[in-house]
Amino acid sequence: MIRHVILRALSKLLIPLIMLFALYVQFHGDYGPGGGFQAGVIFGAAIILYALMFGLEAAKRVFPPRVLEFFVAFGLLLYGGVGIEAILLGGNFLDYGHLAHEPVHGQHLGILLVELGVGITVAAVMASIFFLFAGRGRSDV
Amino acid sequence: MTGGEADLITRVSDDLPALQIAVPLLSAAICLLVRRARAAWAVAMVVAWGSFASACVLLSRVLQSGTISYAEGGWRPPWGIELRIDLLNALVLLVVTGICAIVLTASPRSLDQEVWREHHHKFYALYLLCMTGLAGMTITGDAFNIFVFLEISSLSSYALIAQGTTRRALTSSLQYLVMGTIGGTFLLLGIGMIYMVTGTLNIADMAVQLAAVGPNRTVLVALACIGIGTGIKLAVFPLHIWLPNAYTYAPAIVTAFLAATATKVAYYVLVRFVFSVFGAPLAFGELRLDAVLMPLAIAAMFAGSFVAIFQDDIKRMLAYSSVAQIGYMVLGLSLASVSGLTGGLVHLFNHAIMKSGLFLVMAAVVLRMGSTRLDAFAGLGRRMPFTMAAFVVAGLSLIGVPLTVGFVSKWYLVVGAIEGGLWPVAVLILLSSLLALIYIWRVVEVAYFRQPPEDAPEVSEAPASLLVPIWVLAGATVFFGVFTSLSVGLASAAARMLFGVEL
Amino acid sequence: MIDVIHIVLFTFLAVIAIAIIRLRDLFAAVMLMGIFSLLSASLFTVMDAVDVAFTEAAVGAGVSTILMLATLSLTHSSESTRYARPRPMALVAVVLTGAALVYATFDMPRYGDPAAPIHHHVADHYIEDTDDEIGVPNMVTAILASYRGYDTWGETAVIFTACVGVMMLLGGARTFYRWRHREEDEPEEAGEAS
Amino acid sequence: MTVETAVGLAVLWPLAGIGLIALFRRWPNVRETATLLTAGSLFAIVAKVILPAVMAGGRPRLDIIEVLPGLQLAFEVEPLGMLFALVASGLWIVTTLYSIGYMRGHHEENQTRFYICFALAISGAVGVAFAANVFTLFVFYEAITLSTYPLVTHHGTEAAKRAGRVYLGILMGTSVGFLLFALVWTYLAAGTTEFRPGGILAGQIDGWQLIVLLGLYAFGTGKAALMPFHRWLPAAMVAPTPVSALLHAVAVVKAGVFTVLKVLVYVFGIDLLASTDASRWLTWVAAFTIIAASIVALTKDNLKARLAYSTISQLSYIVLGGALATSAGVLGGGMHIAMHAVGKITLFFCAGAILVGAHKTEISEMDGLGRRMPFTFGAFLLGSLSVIGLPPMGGSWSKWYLMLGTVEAGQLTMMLVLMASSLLSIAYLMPVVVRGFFRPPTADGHDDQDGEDSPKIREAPLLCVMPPVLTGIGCVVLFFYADDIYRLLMGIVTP
Amino acid sequence: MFEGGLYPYWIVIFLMMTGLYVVISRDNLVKKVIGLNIFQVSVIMFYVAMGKVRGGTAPIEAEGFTIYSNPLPHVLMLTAIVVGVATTALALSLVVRINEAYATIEEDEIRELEREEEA
Repeated sequence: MIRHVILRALSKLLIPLIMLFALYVQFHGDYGPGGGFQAGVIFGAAIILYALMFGLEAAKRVFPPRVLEFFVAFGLLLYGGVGIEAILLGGNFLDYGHLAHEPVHGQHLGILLVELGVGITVAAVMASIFFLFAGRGRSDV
Repeated sequence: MTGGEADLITRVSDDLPALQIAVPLLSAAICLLVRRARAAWAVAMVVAWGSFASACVLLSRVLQSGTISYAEGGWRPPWGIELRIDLLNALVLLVVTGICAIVLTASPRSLDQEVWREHHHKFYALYLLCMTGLAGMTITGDAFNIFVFLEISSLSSYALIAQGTTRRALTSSLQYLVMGTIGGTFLLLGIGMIYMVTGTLNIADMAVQLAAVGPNRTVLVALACIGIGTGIKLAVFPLHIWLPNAYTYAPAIVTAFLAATATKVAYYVLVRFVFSVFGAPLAFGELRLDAVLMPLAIAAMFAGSFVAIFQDDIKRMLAYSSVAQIGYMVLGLSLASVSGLTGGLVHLFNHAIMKSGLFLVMAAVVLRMGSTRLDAFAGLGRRMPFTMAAFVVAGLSLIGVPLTVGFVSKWYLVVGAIEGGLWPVAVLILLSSLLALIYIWRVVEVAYFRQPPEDAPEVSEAPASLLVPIWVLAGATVFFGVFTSLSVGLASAAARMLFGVEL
Repeated sequence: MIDVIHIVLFTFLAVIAIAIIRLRDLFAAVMLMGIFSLLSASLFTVMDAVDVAFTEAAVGAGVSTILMLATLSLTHSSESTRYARPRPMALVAVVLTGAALVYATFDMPRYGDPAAPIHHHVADHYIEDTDDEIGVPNMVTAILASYRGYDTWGETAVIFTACVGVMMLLGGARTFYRWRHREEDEPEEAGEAS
Repeated sequence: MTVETAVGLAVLWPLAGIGLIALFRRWPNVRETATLLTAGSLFAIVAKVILPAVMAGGRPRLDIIEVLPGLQLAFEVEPLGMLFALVASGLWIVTTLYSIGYMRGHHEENQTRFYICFALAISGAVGVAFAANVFTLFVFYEAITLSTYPLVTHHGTEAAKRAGRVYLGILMGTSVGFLLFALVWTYLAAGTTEFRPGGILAGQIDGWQLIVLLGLYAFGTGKAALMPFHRWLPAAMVAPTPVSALLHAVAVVKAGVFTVLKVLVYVFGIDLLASTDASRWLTWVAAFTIIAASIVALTKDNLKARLAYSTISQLSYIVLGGALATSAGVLGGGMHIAMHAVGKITLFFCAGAILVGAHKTEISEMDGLGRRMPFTFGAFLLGSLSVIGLPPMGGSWSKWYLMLGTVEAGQLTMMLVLMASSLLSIAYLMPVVVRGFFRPPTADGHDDQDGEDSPKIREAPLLCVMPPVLTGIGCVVLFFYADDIYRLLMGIVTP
Repeated sequence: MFEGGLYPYWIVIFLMMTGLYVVISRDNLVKKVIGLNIFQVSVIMFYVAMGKVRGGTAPIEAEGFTIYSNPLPHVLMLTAIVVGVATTALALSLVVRINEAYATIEEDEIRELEREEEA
């Protein structure tokens, strides 16, 4: 792996691009195909690529499993939190119309947030699962 | 308290159906974050008992003011997803949350022994997810939503089962996963077909549209697909092969929980589709579902009990007994009458209580003896008197002795069979309970009349944290066998509702 | 034209599916599985399901393939031929199920039929009112996140569940085995954990 | 205390006794005193509070709870149940006395469990006696089965466990397979399962259904030991003798025949049976059981086994009495419950006393024992005479009424059966007495105890001998008090 | 000629059954998981196929289009894909663990080992 200098250099360039693309997919989902889930997968793929290129340990230093674990839960909490917030603001669960003064704005905001929640969880899950599989090979008895 | 706060509380309590699902699901994420075994347990306990309380409130509301409909996201059904709680699923919800809470209360000691402590918080997260999935399937009014929550509960139960102490837990879990996924996918396919001909996913709406479509080939196969899908999760006779392994090798706590809830909810889903979507006249009259299910149910009753008799591992024996008991529930459905369905539903309630009690006894025995093989029970009647007494009580209920819940179920099944003119079926129900007598009595005999081997280690009674839940459940088998107004009242009201019979 | 694309894609899919049955080399099977996903993604695009196609490509061809390859690298890369034998019963079961499903199709609306019930009732509402109610051009996103946002939350929970499950199964390998080993010392244990 | 409360109390009383027994498990003397006190006070409640009310024509009723719609847990005392409750609670006292002597004399283990299960069984018997409907009766019937199971398997040996399996298998099997079925059927046909004078089935079901339902009840009541469901009774002989006394005289078998009789009278109604002849076949089954069991009894050398088959035979007298469907038959059957109970318990007590005193179980080894154990064998003689049905023993009255019943029903064959059976019972019971008193002791010693056994043999401990003597005398006393029983039971046929 | 027919469903059913056959007939656990995947993807195809409207376009609002394919099945299938990958991940981690415990991923070899264990 170490010897693939070109590959590593290339991926150093590529990974930020992929992440950027993920963000685009994340936030452009309202207008074109894509959304939180796809963005999450792509972001996760970027992390996986990093791990493949620079080794699992390096990847774990950049994306510590504990942090990933937090984000796994955080995305779900964010999504549910939006739902609960809607209740507190007087709507039904996940009724984004109540999140802002105008229902359509509320819908926009709500969709943005929950898609973000999905994206975060999915990215963290994809990366975590890959780390777990990859880590299994080494520490295995 | 200010008016604003009071207002908030009423508003939030109107959202109870959503919170019933949302809070446990969020707490599962929190369990993952707290990382400490006992802290996660505490979170889970609060949530589980809270869910139970909320289920009680919902039930009382349904009893007072009829079906509750809750629009998730504020979108009116059929455009949005609806939570719809009526008598039928309020009962199931009560069972799921109640058993979940009780079993969870018993869990710490047993888990300390069977699951690596570093994993406990994840275990509780999955446990809550599993409950949420089951509760979500139960109260949702949307067909596709059933599938989503089915998968939450399934995936979490696969992972939970794999935590068993032997390596066979892994293979059992995978076997369940493969079958469960096939089942889930068939369910998806069936839902898709109905969706295709009705254009809606809302269960109540489906029923309306389907009545207009009438029976055709697509509908027939859709029913078959849903039957296979739920049948696998429910472990209906030929599709039951995952169940004995899964229940045997899973941690005892998991078995106690799943045995009492997972199959019950699958049964509920089947009942829901058959009655609320297809409707009894279509399902039984045109599509002859009863003719398919009845032989399978009877085969399950006998095959399950018969195989149970020859098991050396008592946990496995109880698992096979579950196969037989599921046969009773399916039989109740296939009798296609109010009494029969009442029997099936009441057995859902009753079997949940007694089986979780029995499996918790297994947890206690594993904790003290390290094994549930028949030999381990020698002399336990004297050495763990309270635990074994609970086993006897719940076992008698399984046999169907009067003044226990098992009798109540059997009563309605027999009444249903005779009312339907199916005399041989009535006889078979009674005969099969004799098989239960045999397999339960094997254990009783060993526990009370066989001396433990000379070199047997000293064992003491199970700890109170296990004993209390065990006796709550054992007591419930007697309590609900005498005071039947809750279980039978609800079940028969639900059955009448499903058959459209006015009181 | 569309028909031709359909036929070509479907033919490829069928060929790949059969090849997967027959292949003993698991690496090849996994790669074919990835191609199968990609081809389905193309098919989804042809069927106007761009979001589904995008996701299938990312998940089926991407994530699933990586996970399977990871699994193969941890286990064995080819299927044992020792027990290879035909399974006539499986074939019969599958053929019967398939026949039943084909039987069901005869009462289904024709493919692409705009008059099919599925395209009316609920769907009409989404197509017509999404813009007013939610103001998002991508109807799929609107339904996904708002009309059926509850489902999507459930979906997030599914992936969360799987993640916790995998963590429990594959996390903390060494310590885990040491802990299991403790069990083996006890006489009651059958010592089954390896 | 109102009579209604007393009815409930009578059922619960033994359970309170259990509390005491469990509490004092470490002090045997206190424990046994507690049992005796419970038994005595139970009898007092039954005889002093409830009996007068029933004799006065009252039918005290106590509703507990409606378990399922139309299915109540309730008690109602009528004459037949009254009699059974009297027998059960009265004999519990003597049996307890006897148990103390026997269990200690025999150094039995698990005595606390023994007394607890015994009390449970009595509670069940009283419940059966007072049951207001078939459902309640079924509940307590099963309670008796379950609580006597540990008594049968008391020794915990392989043989005991096997016997326990047969016991539980047949009793549970028949009750769940047939009796429960009959219960559901009755419920569906009549809309109730209440016991009512004149029956509840008249006009509800017709010809062949009536016969099948009757069959379900008759064979479903496995405790009545109608052939071919009699196997459990001899099997249960492995139990300690007081248990055999309980099984064969007090609680179990009497609960069985009581059930049959009660169902015949209060569910079917003798008028219905008489008018449809639905019970004709049952008289034949009973007759067959009477004769066949007597003949088997003749072949048994083991005393307890012989007594067991004698019981099977005698029980069918009661079933026959009911199946004749005449008032005299029912009276005779009811009366035979009491008469046979006292007679048979005497015999079992004696068998136990012989075992404790002389360690003999086989009749052929009992030569000359009567001279060493005069009280025991004397009591055995009294019991035998009562079972055979000779005056001045109580048993003669019940036979008399049964014979009247056959005449009323016009079934003279049955009269012949009864007479033949009396002869047979002479043949299987008298040899024991004859050997005991008139054969010389076997000093030649064909068994391994030879020379040593002579000094060992003496009367069993006082507590083992006194009860059979008491009940033996009771057989005589009952001859003179039969009129009271007759008056009590007249309430059944002339409500 | 094909649009308006039933053939896409038939092919989808064929694919579905191929997947199911792999699951039932193969002993290799990875193969089984692949089979499950094919099965699930085929069901997804079934849903997507029924959402197709002749002459429609992707359900993203744009000028000049009035006929859209039905978006609802697409939404449902996004969820189903997620469920599929979740199941796959869990199944594969089980396969890894099974391989560690039994040193094989062939079901019949595992069954043989289990039988030996019991004996």
